[in-house]
Amino acid sequence: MTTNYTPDAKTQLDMYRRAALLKANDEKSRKVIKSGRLIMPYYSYRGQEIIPSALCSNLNDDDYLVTIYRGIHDMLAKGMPLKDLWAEIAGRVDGTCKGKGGPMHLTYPKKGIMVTTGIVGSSMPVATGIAWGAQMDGGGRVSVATFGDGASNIGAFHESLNLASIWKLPVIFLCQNNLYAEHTTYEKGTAVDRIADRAAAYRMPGVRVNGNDPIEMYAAAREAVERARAGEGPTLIEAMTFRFHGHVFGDADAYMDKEQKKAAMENDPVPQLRKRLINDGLATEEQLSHIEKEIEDDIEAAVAFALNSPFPEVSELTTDVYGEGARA
Amino acid sequence: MTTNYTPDAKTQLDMYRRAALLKANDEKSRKVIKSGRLIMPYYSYRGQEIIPSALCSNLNDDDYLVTIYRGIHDMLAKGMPLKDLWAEIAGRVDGTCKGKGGPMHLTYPKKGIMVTTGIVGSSMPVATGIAWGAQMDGGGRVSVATFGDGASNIGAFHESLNLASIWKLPVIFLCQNNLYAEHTTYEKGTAVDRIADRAAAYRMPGVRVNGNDPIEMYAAAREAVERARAGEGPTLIEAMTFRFHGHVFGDADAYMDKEQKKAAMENDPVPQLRKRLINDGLATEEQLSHIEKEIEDDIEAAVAFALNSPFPEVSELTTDVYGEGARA
Amino acid sequence: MSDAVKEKEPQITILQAINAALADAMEEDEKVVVLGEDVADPEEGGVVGVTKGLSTRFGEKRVRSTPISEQAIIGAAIGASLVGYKPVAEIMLMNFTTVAMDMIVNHAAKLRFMSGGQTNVPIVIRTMTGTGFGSGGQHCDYLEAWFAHTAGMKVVAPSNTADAYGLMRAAIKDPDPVLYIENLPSYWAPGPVPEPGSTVPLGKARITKDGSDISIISYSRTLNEALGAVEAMNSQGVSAEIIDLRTVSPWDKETVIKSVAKTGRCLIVHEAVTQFGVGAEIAATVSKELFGSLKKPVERLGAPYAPVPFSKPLESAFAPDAKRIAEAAISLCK
Amino acid sequence: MSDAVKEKEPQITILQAINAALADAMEEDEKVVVLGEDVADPEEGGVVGVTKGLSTRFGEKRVRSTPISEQAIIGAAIGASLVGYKPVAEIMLMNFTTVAMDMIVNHAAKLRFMSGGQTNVPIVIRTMTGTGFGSGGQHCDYLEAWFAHTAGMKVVAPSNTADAYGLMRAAIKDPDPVLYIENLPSYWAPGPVPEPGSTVPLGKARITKDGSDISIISYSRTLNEALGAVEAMNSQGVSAEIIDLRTVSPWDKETVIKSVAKTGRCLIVHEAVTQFGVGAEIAATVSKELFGSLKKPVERLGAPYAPVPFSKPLESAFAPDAKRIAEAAISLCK
Ligand SMILES: Cc1ncc(C[n+]2csc(CCOP(=O)(O)OP(=O)(O)O)c2C)c(N)n1
Ligand SMILES: Cc1ncc(C[n+]2csc(CCOP(=O)(O)OP(=O)(O)O)c2C)c(N)n1
Ligand SMILES: [Mg+2]
Ligand SMILES: [Mg+2]
Repeated sequence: MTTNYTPDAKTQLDMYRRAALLKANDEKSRKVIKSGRLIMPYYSYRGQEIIPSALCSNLNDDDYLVTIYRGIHDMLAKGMPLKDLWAEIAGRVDGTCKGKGGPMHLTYPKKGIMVTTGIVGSSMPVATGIAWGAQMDGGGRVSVATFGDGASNIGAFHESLNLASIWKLPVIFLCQNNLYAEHTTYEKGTAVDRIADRAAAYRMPGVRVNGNDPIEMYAAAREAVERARAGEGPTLIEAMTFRFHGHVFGDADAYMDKEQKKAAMENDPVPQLRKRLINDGLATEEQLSHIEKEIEDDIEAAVAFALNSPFPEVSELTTDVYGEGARA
Repeated sequence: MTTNYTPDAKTQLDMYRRAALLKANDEKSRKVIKSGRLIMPYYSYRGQEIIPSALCSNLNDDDYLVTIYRGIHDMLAKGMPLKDLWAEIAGRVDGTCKGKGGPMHLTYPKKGIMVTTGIVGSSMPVATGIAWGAQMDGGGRVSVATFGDGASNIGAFHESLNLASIWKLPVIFLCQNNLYAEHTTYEKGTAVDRIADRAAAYRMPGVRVNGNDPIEMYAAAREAVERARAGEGPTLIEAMTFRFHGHVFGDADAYMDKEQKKAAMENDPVPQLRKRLINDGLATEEQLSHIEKEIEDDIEAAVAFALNSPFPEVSELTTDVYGEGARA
Repeated sequence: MSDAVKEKEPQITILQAINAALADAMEEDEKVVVLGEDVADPEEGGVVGVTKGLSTRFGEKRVRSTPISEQAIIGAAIGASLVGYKPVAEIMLMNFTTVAMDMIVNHAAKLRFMSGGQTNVPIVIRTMTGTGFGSGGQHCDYLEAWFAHTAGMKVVAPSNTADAYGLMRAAIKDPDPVLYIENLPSYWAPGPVPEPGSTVPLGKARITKDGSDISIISYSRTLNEALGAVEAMNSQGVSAEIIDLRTVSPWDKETVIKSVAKTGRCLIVHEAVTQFGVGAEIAATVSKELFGSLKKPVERLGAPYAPVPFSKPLESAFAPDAKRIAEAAISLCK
Repeated sequence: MSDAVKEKEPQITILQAINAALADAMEEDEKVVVLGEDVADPEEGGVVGVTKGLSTRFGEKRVRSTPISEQAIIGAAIGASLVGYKPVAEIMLMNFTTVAMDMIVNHAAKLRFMSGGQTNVPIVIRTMTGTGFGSGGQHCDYLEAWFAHTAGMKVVAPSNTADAYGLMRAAIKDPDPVLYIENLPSYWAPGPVPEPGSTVPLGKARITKDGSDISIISYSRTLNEALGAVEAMNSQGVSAEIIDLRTVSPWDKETVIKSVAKTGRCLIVHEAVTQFGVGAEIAATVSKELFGSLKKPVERLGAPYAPVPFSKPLESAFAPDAKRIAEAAISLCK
């Protein structure tokens, strides 16, 4: 791991702001679902907040992101507005996709959030294609595909990494290795000790980092982003992490190792970052509390906005199938 | 490369017998097609004969093979009878598939030739499945998937190698790297210097050998077969070779490097093996000429048999869609 | 039999019926093996538990959880079937068949024909689908029309416990590849306990309810919606004959034609998109076979030409329900 | 115009028409890019040369040969289209769409809808298929019914030089994903030189030949077989109206219904397997819309329910040809 890229105080605070937003938003989501106010398949990302926070501290609004069903953390870090998000997962007309996409297909091109896919592995070919476009544009924009450890065993992974390398595309393959693919452990499904090592099969740099460590994660993302912007091609980052709440909301977790889970939750990366910022004198307790309060208020407002937004008209069922002017 | 497995004189002669058959059969095939007596897509394997000859000197009749459109050499080496082969590629009722499969789908389970596929990469998942069956049987049988260098860039490669490794299946992934995928050079399509190195992405041994060198190729095949039989799991072999006659019969070859092709043809591996056998005193000129004469006669007889075999009845069009007793 | 007595009969769910069929088949034939993502018990016997208990009972050698690699899953099933096994492979959701279409269509369906009958591929591909849980555009498609169009494949889609059990047993015994479609929201629907060892022949429809005015042809979840429409239809004096296709391909032309010949009216209902859906083949066939004797044109009721929407009111309007079935049938009988 | 004059008109082949359409589109709009296996000139501009000359003229940045990675090819096209490009991706043969179905069906077709119209995927997927060259079971399937059943996709299949050019130009300009089906044995069929810049609107059929006794509906190669059947039909006093669908989905219901309303008879012909094929939707629709006014039941002529066979006599019997079309039409008019 390179250590050239240590984030400065401002950047670390920026990361914390994102991570705190992500954590609070997940907590609120689970609360709202539990209360029955919203019904949807919800894939909690709790425990994985540092990864996109550190990533997005390195990205511009016009950089691109393709994420997955477990991707609300990625989107929020990239700048998805809370109201557009909440109205969407509530299936309302003010949702970013008018309620038609839902939690698994959130899209917000204004901030480069181009596709959210529910198909394991499919973020990679699409992000690779966006990177091809960015390369042709020549504007130095970067495309990021996020995906899970389980997704590294599907064909699309292989084809995408090979093509991206051959064409030297400005794409980052960001694997969030949370040690489980639904109910299957990493070891049971994946015939390699470190997914990062698979990069060698594509003449591509591959790095495994502790995704819960903001400094390490930031540096890895930074290096990959700079490579991509400089036209040096793709990077595979394997960010080690853990999901606290099972695969999907309601999951009883019986397949998970209790001790492992307990240890991971005790090492909750967001409060750890908070503590360090204060200990290192990079922020004060008041500052952070203020940020957190703002976040709480914003989320609260977004939830209220969402629940007050109307549902789409049933006629929306058959619009947006083809574009305007196209014969349906 | 291990050198524990040097073939003895008898084995070398066996390899030569297979290789000479393959070479003669390809030459005859191209002649017959050129003459207009048969019309079909023909993928010449000329130049690649040593690979399956050395492989099959290590296999039993009840070991399994899944091969591809460019696979007649593999099948003949594995024991496909000439008459069944020729009648099939002539589309006749005496063909091994009653003429319904044709040159891209030759099958001969009696000698373990289970599937021939025309879809790039698809030999691998099927051979992996056969190996799973063989593993459950516990009889020590081995399953081999052959495929080209281009096929190493498709998703099925990745999924198969991962699964085979995780399940420790008795399967050999035999890549015949002839440096071209249709008209595309190896380098232009493949983001790794050696396909064998991709084995590391699956915790699997991978070895690159000179596939045109019978001794080297034999040893690699032998080692992989022993591993598989011993329950130690799969192996990836990258056998370097060259196809002399373009992708498909009629291919003008304009995309190929003339010098490279000329050099390869001057290093024709079959006459080289012949010469060495005589020089090393492992066989006499007479012995080999006799073998070759036998082969010529057998092929001649097979062609005559095929061309005299009737075409299938048109009613065959709708049989073998479902099995007997099944409702169609 | 009075309803009171009926309620006392032991009941199981469709999910349990499938589980029982798998267990009984594995017990009877050691060549039956199961594979798919999360199917073994350390992984909880599948995301909704359809294969629960099987690996504990029959061992993880015969019930194997796989990586997320659908091509490899179907390839493994095909390969093992070529050497004598009878694999039941799970593709978790029907939309994920899209990453394994080559294995299913170019290989499983064709190997018997292309080998001139030398080999065959006796596999069952279990998959689940259906709207109702707010899963949106990539998790709920009914794609049976694709497979029905594929020579060499069989497609079944049970609507109740007896068929769930019997079709699974028949599919496993069948010498060719069978796609077995499960409906996610119906898993927990209870029904009579199927007789152990019973099979439901592939290709045979079932007249679920006799009637004289209109034949309603359906399968899977929408068959039960049609049953749910009976009261509304009765109240308007419409006597519907309701046919459960059970096997979508090869479908039971004879039973359908006979019924429509009697009623003179035909409504085909499925959850898949109407355009170029399974209903088109049935409508085309019925219209031709009964040309001149139909009282009304053959009607189809399926999903609109759109991906599955997330938002609840849209999702609810997407697939045909009892209300819309009743309306369509009543309007056809006016 | 006499045949002698006609023959002097400059002619090009369908292959050249496609090539010209791509070149003209690239010339006109720098966002048009081409990708696929072997498509650039160092790789000979495609296995049969459809894209020959493009990379030499427009550079290998805009015409990119790819690895054998169909998921990555379609993914690359989708991604580039999301950021403003208009990629034309080649999937060498239609059977190879099976390894890219997820990208096509779950992504290209659905992203507009799932994003609520925020994004769209203006890509063209070129693919070739067709029997006639002895390629056997895995290289010749017509699978258009799958894509016609997929909400969000458009499917076109030209039969002549003008449509090959005009449909390609229209497909590239279209804001949504279009599957463009080329027929392998027809590539070298000559025809008039299309007018540069001309487009053929998607969704509009063309009455290729007027007639009064029967409407024959087809597209791609079998349309020309239908034209080849005209003499035989005439000789039996059968006047056929021949309609080239050109766009398979969304298909031109209006033109078809109007024609069949006039002739009272309808024969749908395609090379795909009949069962659950495109003809089923057309037959179902025509039977319904013209209920009571048809002179004969709607007839379909397609391939039997079987994979494509290799052996020449079987292959020749597989797809409908002029002779069988004439027979079917004449028998319908008896
Ligand atoms: C092609 C495909 N197969 C199966 C699934 C079902 N599925 C959804 S999430 C998931 C596990 C993915 O695990 P991983 O890639 O590690 O991501 P994580 O959920 O842990 O973030 C599976 C199997 C799917 N969505 N797509
Ligand atoms: C999935 C798929 N894509 C494309 C093709 C068309 N095709 C046939 S052979 C071939 C080249 C394969 O090259 P390689 O794997 O190196 O094998 P070789 O022909 O050199 O033996 C291609 C692209 C195919 N058959 N299947
Ligand atoms: Mg995971
Ligand atoms: Mg090659």
